[in-house]
Amino acid sequence: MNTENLIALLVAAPLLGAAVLLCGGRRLDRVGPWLGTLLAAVPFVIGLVLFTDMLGKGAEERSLHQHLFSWIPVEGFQADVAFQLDQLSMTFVLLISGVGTLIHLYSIGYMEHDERRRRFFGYLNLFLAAMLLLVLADNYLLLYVGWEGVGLASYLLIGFWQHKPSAATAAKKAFLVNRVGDMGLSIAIMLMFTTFGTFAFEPVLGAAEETSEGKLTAIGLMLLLAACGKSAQVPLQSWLGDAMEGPTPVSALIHAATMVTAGVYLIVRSGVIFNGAPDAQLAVTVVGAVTLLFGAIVGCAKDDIKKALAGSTMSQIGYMILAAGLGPIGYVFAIMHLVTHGFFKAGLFLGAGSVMHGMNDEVDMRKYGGLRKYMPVTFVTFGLGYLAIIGFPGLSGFFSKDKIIEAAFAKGGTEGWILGSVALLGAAITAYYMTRVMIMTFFGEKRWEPDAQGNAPHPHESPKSMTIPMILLAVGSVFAGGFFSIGDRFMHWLEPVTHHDHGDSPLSAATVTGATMVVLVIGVSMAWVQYGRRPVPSVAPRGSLVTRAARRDLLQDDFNHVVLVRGGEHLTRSLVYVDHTLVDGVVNGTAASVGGLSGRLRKLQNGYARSYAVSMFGGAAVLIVATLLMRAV
Amino acid sequence: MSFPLLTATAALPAVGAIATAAVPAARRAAAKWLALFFSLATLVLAVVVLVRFDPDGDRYQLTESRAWIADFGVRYELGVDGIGVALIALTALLIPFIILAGWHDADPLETKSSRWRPTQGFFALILAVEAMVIISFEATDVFLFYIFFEAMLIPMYFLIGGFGDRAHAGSDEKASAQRSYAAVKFLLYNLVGGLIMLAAVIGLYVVAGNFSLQEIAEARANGSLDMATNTERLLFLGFFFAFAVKAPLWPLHTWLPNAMGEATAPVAVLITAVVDKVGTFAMLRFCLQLFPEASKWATPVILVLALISIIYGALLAVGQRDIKRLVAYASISHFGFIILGIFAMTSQGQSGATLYMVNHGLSTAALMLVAGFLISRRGSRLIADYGGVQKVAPVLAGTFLVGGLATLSLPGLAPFVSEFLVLVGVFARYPAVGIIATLGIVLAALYTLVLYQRTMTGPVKPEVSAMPDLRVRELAVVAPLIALLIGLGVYPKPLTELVNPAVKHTMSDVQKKDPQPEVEAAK
Amino acid sequence: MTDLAAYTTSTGEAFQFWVLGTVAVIGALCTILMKKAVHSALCLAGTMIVLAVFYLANGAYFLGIVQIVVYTGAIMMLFLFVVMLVGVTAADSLKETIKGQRWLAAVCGLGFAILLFAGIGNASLKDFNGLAKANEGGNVEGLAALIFTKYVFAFEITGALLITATVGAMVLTHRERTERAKTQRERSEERVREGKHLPPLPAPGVYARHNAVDIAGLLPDGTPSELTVNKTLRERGQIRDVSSEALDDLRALEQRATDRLERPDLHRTDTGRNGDGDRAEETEEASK
Amino acid sequence: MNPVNYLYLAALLFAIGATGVLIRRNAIVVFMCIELMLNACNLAFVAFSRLHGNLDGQIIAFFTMVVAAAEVVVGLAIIVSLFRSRHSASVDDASLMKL
Repeated sequence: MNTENLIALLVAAPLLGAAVLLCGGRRLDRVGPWLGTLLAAVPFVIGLVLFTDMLGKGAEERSLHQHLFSWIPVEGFQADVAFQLDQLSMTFVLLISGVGTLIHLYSIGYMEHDERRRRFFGYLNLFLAAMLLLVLADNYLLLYVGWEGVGLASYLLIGFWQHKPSAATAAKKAFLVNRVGDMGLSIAIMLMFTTFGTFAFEPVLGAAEETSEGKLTAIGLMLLLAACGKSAQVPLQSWLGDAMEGPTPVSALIHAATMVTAGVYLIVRSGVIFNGAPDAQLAVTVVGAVTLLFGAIVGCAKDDIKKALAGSTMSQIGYMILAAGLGPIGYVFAIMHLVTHGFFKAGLFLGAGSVMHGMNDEVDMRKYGGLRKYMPVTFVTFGLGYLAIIGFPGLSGFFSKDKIIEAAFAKGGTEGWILGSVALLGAAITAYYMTRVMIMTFFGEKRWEPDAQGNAPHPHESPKSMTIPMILLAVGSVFAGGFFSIGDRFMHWLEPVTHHDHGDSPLSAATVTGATMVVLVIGVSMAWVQYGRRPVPSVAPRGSLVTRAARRDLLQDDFNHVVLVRGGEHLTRSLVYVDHTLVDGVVNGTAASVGGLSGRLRKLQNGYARSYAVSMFGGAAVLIVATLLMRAV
Repeated sequence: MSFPLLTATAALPAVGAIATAAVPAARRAAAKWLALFFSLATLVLAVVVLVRFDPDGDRYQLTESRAWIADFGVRYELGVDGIGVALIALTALLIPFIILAGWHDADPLETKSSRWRPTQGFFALILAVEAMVIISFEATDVFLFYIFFEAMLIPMYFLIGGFGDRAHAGSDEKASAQRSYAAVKFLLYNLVGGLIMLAAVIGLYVVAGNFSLQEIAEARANGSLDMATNTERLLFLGFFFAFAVKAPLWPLHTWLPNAMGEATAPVAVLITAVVDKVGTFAMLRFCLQLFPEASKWATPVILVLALISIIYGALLAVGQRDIKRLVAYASISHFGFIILGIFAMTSQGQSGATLYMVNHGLSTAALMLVAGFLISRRGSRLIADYGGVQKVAPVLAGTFLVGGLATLSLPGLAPFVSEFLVLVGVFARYPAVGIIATLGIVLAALYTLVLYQRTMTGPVKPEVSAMPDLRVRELAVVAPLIALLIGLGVYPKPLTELVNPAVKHTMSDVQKKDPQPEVEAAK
Repeated sequence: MTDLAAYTTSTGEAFQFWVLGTVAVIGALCTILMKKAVHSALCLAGTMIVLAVFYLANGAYFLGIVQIVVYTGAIMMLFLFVVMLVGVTAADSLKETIKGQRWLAAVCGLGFAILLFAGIGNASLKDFNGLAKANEGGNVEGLAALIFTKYVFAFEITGALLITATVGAMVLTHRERTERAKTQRERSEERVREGKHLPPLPAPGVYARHNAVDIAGLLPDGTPSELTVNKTLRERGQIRDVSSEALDDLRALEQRATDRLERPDLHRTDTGRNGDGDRAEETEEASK
Repeated sequence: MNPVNYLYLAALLFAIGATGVLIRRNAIVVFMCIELMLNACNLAFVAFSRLHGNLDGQIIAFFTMVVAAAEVVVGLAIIVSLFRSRHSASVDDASLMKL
């Protein structure tokens, strides 16, 4: 069997699911969730088939191509619908379809009581299709289709509970901010077109080395802008926190494990371009480092469990972007962290969802406390995810994050020191805020109270369809890192695509690991001192200036609001006024003056036929004169 | 002489218009079915044209030529290139939907006067517009084109002024005053443009001695017809002005929001999706072919105006409170893209602009018609009067969203293809212009999503709580449009292949070559 | 006769042209300057006859005759009929009412004349071919040959036009009676109801010296009574007032009688006819 | 004498007629002036006929007469009915075109 032809099926199956579920009508309400899950599992199975097939080939033959049809054939412009499946894409396919299937399964339980769940699964399938298209495309334009497709799915899913104005606003915000990033991607594609005459991966990346650095820098910066939008990096990070308005499985799948990592994929995929543009690379690392700290700080201050996790996501993607900015030293680790993060962050979100499920959708951690007794499975899986993310030795996060910190130092020079220290600092803060989440949720005294209607939550363990995915993801969070790292398996797997460079680290690997352990302990103990030893107040204290700013996403939203939203409102309002008074005023003014003039001229029409006759004769005389003169000339 | 297919395509709706108008007052329903029948028959003929047209054949095909006014060299000359065929197909395709969508728009409010026959008039006027638009797309004689370009205004005037939107905030009197203001504004604006064009048409005759597009263009190309630089520029401006009003280009746009706001939704679609296309089509066919040098001379100014249109239209769309005016400003923004693509003078830009004309027709039709259905349910055009419709009428909201997504050029839907081609085409020659125009896609997302959010999401307003979902007739209008949007977004190849040769001809007319990619240029 | 139609003109024709031309121009000027329409019409008729002569002089024999018969004979008479209908003696005031109209008209007319003269002067009209050849087979035959061949359609259409005009004139002047005519009884009853002038209207003042219906009959005091004159004439303002004449006559008669009877004049008038005489003078002044 | 003089005469009569149309208020007189103008034209046609040596000019003059006759009939009918309704034949009285 020719395995290449299976690639299209990866995208087609969930797409079919989306089409059937969204157009199918009420008849499918009951089978919808199962159908959606099934069609999400199809790409996973096909992915596994392709994966085993790929493992059987030599490293050079592993890249598969499938050309479906010519998409936009225009003079000098050739866009195809064609797929490329190499090791990098394969990694993503397995991650996306695997985690995706688990989260579909989880959603069956989580969305059980929602009357619009058929649609929910349709959207999820749409997301899977778009995401798979994104990673399978063999050219940037098709990637762009997937890129916006996931944006659309994200929009639909964040705003799934549309009756809540906050959800609708959050969805719109996510889409708009993403659009700004998309603008970067489309400009990048245009630049590629004018530079290379094409935007397919192979010719572009093949010719990139011979191209001027200026062009490459421009393309790289535009790609970075795109990545910032999609991956919630500073300065386009503001949508991610609000995106938590969506159902929790959505947060787990889209806003933790897969979609938000698309930026990392884009940068790693375009590695050759960045390699040729050190300035762009520097910008990438700076963005990564800043976001890493930004997200971490925000995560420390949030009392909403999902928003705290969202801050964490931002921060972890900051790590990945940082790694991707390091060039060939970091590409592999960026992807590795991406995969392990996919496991443990999805697990953490599902755990958070499970907690909310048992707590009447309460999200404020100050109203939790002591839940470990009520939800043991959730506690254990969440706990394993927690240990993985803070980088507890032996668990996934340890391997991947440690490598990134190492690589940051290996960058060399002052940059290397700065980046390395930032990454270390980030690790400390990560340990701090995740411990905080853990303690506030599962330890201490119970702090929940009956709500206004007198319904006290009855915390309980979630159903099987929810716990099984959590358990599977926990397994992944525990073992994936180790599995990848033993014998540098993952590095060898990806090397043909991303290439790898060890760099010269000024510090030995052991030193870095030691330092990481130290900051880890510091972070955990600080959190324990603050939240474990003292009871947690159920109403948030006012806090320091930094805390308050962090609660408000470090004032970035306020900045956006004042500068962009208000400014935009004023601009549009004044433009509406200008259009009405000035542009239209000129037109209406012309009309009015013509009207006034005719009012005057009207008086010449005195009604006497003889007057008219005079003008007729006069006119005739003038015409004759004119004719005679013309003749004469 | 073979069967005059093009004449038949244009004449059939004209016959339909007469037949519909002649239906007796009492048989109102019959008039509707008759109009629908004729529009569908025209669609069949348009499909025949599409099939008979060979993209790789001569530039103009299915040509017809008859003497008409011999003394002035005016001939009845028809012929289509790929662009014309695409737009004829679009027109013929949209009219049945427009008729179907406006099925009840012209039912008389009370049956007190049996001689009052608005329904017949409404559908007859729509068919009349169709006939004139189609013949404008076919005419290769400048004078013939001019006549129908202008004559179109008459039925449009009555459609705007006579059949207003019943969903009006104010009193009936105020509504009718605003309506006639809009209609008169539409008429005067376009008449002024048309008059200036008439002067240019006469000027062209004086210079060239005949009106035949092909002959003049040929003579221009092989150098046997030499125009003084200033003459050519003046003539170009005369033509361009009329087309810019029709298109409409900033700052000649202010008639469109009034006209679209006051007209019924199907008529609004007719204005923006069909009639306005004649303007942009004519820029491509007449301005570039007849006055290549002047077109190049004017390009910088036109590009700036088009850019202003894009950004300005989008910003004003954000600031609108009225759904239909919002769509109108969005259209102004889109027309900016089309004009940008035409005057970028690259293959991608012009192909993109042509596709854009078709795709914009489809996307605006989808969005506007659904908006019309929405408005007819609630009886208000104000965005603030809606909220939570998604909950009570999910299919309506869903189709509205798809229409909106098409308007913001989401990849996978047809408008994306054309918008991206335009942007690439512009960027290849004028990078700065391309980048600024790209801002338009962010603003498009803004106004579309704000509209969707305010009308469809949030808590259900009491006034909309009993709103019925789309009916079968309405679904029959929207579903094919959406299918086409998706179909042409995924597989636009048939359309591009239809258009490419025509674009190649135009590019050789203006004697411009696509900019070389840097890598190849270096070699 | 063929000489007249030749390209050169004989002295006789020149003489005829200058004399009759002068007449024609004077006639035309009188047409526009005469106060009374009937005078205008007569002057115009004169001009037309002159023109008919000119036609003949130019070899257009048929047209010359037609000009006299149809134009002067029929059309101008039609004018006269209408003039009579409207009021034959009604004189227009030549006072201009529209500001500047007369000046403008004069300028226009003069300008037009100069213009035409200039045009004719500029055209090279030296060589007259003469009609000798065209009129070979007779003028009427020549015309007929053209009318019934080359111009047959125009001719037929003109016929249609004439018929249409005839019908049009009938339609325009015919008044449809929209209600039943009142009977004599109804009219008299109406008069009684309105209380207006019950007996028949008095006859006009036809005395021995007057033989016209436009002269108002005199009341016993010598003042004219408008009732006695036909309504149409009254409306046109064509009443001839002879009251002063009659009173003067009366006074003269009395004077003569006084002279004859040698009565003291002043005494008589003072005592006997005092009131009547004063009254008559008063009315006379009022009517002036 | 040159027969062109007939043309000068025609021009003169035409101008006089035109002036009459402009200055006279009596509709009947205005009509007469129009007839005068028509006759002037006829004279010119006849003179031209002589100039060209063919009869077409006379034919036109003939048609002019016929049309003039038709015109007079209708025109006078209009005057009569106007007079009946307005009791006046002054063209200034019919100034309904004034707003």
